[in-house]
Amino acid sequence: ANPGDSQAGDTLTIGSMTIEENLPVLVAQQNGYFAEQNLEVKLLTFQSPVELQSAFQTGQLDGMITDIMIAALLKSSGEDLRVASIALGATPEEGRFAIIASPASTVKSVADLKGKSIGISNNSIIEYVTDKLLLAGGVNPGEVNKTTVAKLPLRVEMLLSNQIDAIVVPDPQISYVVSQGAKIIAEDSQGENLSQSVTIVGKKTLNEKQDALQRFYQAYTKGVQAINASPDQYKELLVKNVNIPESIAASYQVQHYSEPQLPEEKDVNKVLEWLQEKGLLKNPVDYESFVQSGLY
Amino acid sequence: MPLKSLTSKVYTTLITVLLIGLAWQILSMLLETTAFPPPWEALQSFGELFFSELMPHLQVSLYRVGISLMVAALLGIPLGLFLGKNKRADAWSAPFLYLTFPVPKVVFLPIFLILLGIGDVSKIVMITLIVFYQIVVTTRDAARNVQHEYVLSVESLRASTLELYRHVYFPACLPSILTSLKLGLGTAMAILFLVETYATQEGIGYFIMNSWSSLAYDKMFAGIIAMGLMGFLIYLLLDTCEKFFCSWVNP
Amino acid sequence: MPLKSLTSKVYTTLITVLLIGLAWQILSMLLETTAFPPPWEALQSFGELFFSELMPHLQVSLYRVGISLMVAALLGIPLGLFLGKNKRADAWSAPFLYLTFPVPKVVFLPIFLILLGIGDVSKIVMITLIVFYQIVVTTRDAARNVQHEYVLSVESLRASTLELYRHVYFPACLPSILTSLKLGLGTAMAILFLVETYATQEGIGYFIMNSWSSLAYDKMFAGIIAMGLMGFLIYLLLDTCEKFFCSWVNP
Amino acid sequence: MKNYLTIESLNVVYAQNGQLTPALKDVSLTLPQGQIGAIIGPSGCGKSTLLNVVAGLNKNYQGKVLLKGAPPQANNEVALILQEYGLLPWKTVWDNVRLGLQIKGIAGTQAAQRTEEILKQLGLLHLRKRFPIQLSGGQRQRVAIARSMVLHPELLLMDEPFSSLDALTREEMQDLVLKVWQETGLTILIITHNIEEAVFLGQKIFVMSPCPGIITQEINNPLAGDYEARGKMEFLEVCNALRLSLRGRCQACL
Amino acid sequence: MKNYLTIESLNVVYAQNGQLTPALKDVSLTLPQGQIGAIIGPSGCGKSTLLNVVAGLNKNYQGKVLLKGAPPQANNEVALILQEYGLLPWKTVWDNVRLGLQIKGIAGTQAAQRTEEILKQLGLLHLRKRFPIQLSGGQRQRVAIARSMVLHPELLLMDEPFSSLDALTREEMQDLVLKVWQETGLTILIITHNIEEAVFLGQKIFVMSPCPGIITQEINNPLAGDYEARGKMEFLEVCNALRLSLRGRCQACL
Ligand SMILES: Nc1ncnc2c1ncn2[C@@H]1O[C@H](COP(=O)(O)OP(=O)(O)OP(=O)(O)O)[C@@H](O)[C@H]1O
Ligand SMILES: Nc1ncnc2c1ncn2[C@@H]1O[C@H](COP(=O)(O)OP(=O)(O)OP(=O)(O)O)[C@@H](O)[C@H]1O
Ligand SMILES: [Mg+2]
Ligand SMILES: [Mg+2]
Repeated sequence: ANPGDSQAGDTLTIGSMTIEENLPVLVAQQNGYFAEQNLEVKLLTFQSPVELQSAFQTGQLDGMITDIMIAALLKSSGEDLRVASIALGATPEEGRFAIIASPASTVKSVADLKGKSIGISNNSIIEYVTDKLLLAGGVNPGEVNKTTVAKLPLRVEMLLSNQIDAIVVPDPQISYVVSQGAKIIAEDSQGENLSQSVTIVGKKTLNEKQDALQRFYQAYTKGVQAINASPDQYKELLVKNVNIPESIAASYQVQHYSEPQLPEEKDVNKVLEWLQEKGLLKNPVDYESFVQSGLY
Repeated sequence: MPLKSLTSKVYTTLITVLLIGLAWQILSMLLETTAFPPPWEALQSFGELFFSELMPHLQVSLYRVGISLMVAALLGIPLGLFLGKNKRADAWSAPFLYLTFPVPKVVFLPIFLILLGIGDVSKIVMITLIVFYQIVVTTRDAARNVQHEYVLSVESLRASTLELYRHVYFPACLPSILTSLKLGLGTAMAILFLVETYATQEGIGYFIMNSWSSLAYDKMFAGIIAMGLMGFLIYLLLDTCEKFFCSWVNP
Repeated sequence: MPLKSLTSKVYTTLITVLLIGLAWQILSMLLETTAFPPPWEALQSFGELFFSELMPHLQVSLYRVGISLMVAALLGIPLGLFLGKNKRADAWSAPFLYLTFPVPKVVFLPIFLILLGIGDVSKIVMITLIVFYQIVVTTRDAARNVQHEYVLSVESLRASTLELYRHVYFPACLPSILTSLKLGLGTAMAILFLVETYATQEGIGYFIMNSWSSLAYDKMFAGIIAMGLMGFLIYLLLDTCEKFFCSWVNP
Repeated sequence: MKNYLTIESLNVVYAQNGQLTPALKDVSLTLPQGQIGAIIGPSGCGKSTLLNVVAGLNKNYQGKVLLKGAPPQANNEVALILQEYGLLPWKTVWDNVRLGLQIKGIAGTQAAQRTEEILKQLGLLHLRKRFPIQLSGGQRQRVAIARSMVLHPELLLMDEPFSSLDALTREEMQDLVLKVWQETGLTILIITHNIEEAVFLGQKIFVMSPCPGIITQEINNPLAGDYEARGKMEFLEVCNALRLSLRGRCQACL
Repeated sequence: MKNYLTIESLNVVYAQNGQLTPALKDVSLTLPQGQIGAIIGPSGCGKSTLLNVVAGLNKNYQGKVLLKGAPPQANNEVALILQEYGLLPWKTVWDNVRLGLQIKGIAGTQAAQRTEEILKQLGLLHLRKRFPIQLSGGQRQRVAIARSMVLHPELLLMDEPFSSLDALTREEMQDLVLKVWQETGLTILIITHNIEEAVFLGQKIFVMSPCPGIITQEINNPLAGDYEARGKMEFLEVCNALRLSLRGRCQACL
């Protein structure tokens, strides 16, 4: 598309998984906030992160909602992208992750996890949060038996059938397994802000559709405000579009969303450090060229 | 005769369905997990959802699978026959097939996305590619084994190469080709889980995966029932083809 | 003669590898994405990683695939022959096969996990189950089509049922069985991506998916090369079996 | 002499695509132990069908068929030469011939010896490593003969066993069969289209007629097995009588 | 008369599993247009091999083989009856017979008419909807004959075409071939094991001997095609001469 072409700026394709992060976009879509801005936003959902990042990398998407880890990995692998905003996790309470022990296990605290198996998905925010939560509880991540189970429902099922001692999952899975008798051992909603998911955009989109992005964020902000004003009104939308198990849908609370903002440099650096330690960064990434300000 | 065989078919199918249901019930009672609901729960959701939700998803998947099978067959059968007939071409293509066949095509997803976008085309091409390989290998192996006697017999009538394919290789390989279509159908349905997980909210594969992700196991199994039914119908079609076109085999 | 055919095989294989490399190079230049690195980058990582990382992963996968193929063959071939020979049993089992075959076995993963744990057993059983279906269907269809003439010929020698299987059904279906093993191999390798994503840090499927999710595309493609090679070797084995055991087909 | 083979009002009907083709109608015959019976009749009159029933391959018949008083399947001492040879394409000549012995439980050197002997007698030993597809038509037919002769059966059923052989080899084979018959006293039922062969071998000659197959005549032939008789007037007379009897077949069916 | 078929020093060797089997050695023969040649010789002497070369099916030969001055593959007017019939199991009798016409581009009513006519002549019309497996041996052989006769070829190659037929049907077939030959003046090369048949049909009779196959004798036979001659002394004499000539075969190979 041509930069000068006015039509071109009018469509944005955003990729995401079926996660709670999508709610402001969904609300903006439903309430016509994007239309007000003369903008069409397509939200494409993927079932696994690999496919999502492949679609982004191959230029099929203008932007995507993803972990900060994946953003950094993509950046360091040479992809020209910028973090435009935090999608969820501006405050510790937002975007909760937790270590949860199986109903039958004897694990009561993080210290009990030594030598036990924890189901995670590796090289992801899940693993990062796991490491940090373990360290905070005084356990060296090397002392537990990290077991990769990429598929979320599988992880849940393995926990509930006591195949594994503990798992790390986000919401709504936390609420679900707790409702099934599992116990939260540690979570990241207090203390240090660990988990952040972000919205990233490609450099090309930034160059060609900056105007559209600005309008996107105006609508997005209206969406966030609308949710925070009356969370219950949007519960149905959330339940319908995000995989909230039926059994907990009734009692499930729509959480607080923050208006668009950039992640703080210290949080980003902690993540980058961790990635560096794991040897996953091909090229160093620095905060300045990683984030994009001035969109809202 | 055909009526009798039809009734007996319906009869065995019913009994089978009952037996499957029974096994399911027992297993679900033994396992005692939400991940495996008893059959009546699944059936109930199936009944509730069939017209409202399942039908549209099934239609989309049927379209994807149908087109893919057809394209794969249209490309794979001639190529397989050609390779099976021509030793030279076979010798040259074999290393290529052998090197690329075992590589799961999933890994080419990024390439497909770039070349074909994230829409239906890349999905259909993905299914087609995988089924295509199966059809080519099966047809080629069958064509290799066509009795030389029949080839000679038709060659003696001064048949052109095309006529050899038409009157000898194709009919001789037809039973194998139909087998490969049956297998291809199974494979295509399995790949639905792969290709209906990106950039779509339609299709029975999406429906099942989505139900799974939201831990709605009754819906998930309703989807599985629907999938089984859809496969069953295509299977019946292929079987009828076999009865009709291969009536010469031990008639 | 065998020496000559060996050299020509090596020769065509080399040329094929070069051609694949060339196509790869051109495609990667055209696509210009990090998701599809040029072949020499992949080859370089392949060389670097082969002994240190790839070999152990390959061994694990080879073990899983090998055991699965063997078990599936040991169970599937006799069952397929039995169903192909006995019209009655076939008529009774057909609805069961037709209803369950098209249901992708992935959806039973949770059940497998509960029943068999998260270790190697559930992985191997999963691969086995899927390949088993393919072998049963192929073998059954082949056995159905065995020329009645051969059966009569051996029956006239007062052969027991077992001897009929041994001297007629099995050898007559062997070419089809080997084809189904080839297909089964391809399927088994594809399922590696499914079963090596849980509770394991070993296996070439894990290696590739892990490289993919950490965006190490050169490693990922090194893994793909290794996978291709592994498949190629098993293929060669099956092909040699075919040459050896089916030398009677158009000799 | 006891009857080895007894057939009483045998009826066979082929069912195909819902259509019924009667192949044999009300056929009765007996063959005493140690005798040679010859069946002769026009193409398609049901000779092979009859033999298949006696061999126990076709169980779909009405009527009574007894071998030594028992149904055909129960008899273990029958050998059959099929019209289309029935060689297994995946076995070499050697393995094809040895197969029957293997199934009878005879193995090792004894089996090898018998196989080698019969192959030598039929001039096939140098072909033992070939597959059937690599043989000429006559060679295949001889392998089929070897395959049943090696079994030393009590009842030998032969369906046009010499049709693809040249006149000389055919005579040699006839002599061989006769020699074996004289030595072991087995019972033989042979289908042939060759009138001289029928008269030379058949002590009882059954003439069949089609639509559906029935036995129109049964000739007792004292000349059978007499090498001297072959050229004589008497022999030619029987041949002519047989030829005449064959001419009187039902014309309606062709 | 021009030669329709010319063969000069033809050699054929089969290669199998690295082993070489010479099948024909230095075979030369000619057959003038409009004549009937008969080939006779012991089993395995290379008769079928020779016919396959002439039919253009075996391209793996040394020597010169010309049909009307052109190589066999170039000739479109040849029809071949294979020893093993060569019927396609997936086609009905009707379709098997019509196939040749279809390939020649003759379709519609003309093809149907010709197919029907030949099937009627061979007494097969009532079997037209059956598959080959549902026929008796002799019926299959007659379908194979119909399949090549329907083509009205210039050169008819027949590999033991009547071996599975009863004596009467055989004579009828011989008469039919002769009638067609007289009417259309086609050239025929027939392989047979029946000495009388060779003498009755073959104007030129080629006697072959095995190991490897060579032509040992070529007999010009003026009696061929003469219905009257069949029973006469002269006829029997030629038969006897031929029988003697056949006896003098190489014993080393069997
Ligand atoms: N495919 C083959 N491979 C090897 N040898 C073969 C092959 N086909 C035929 N032969 C051999 O070549 C020789 C000639 O065979 P051919 O079929 O021409 O004989 P024929 O004269 O037709 O015999 P018959 O009268 O028995 O049909 C035989 O000795 C046979 O064993
Ligand atoms: N499978 C079948 N289905 C239907 N009809 C059949 C089948 N097999 C044989 N027939 C018919 O049954 C009749 C008898 O067949 P059979 O093979 O016994 O004849 P035959 O006497 O052996 O003839 P030939 O001398 O030609 O071998 C024939 O008319 C044939 O067409
Ligand atoms: Mg018969
Ligand atoms: Mg021959």
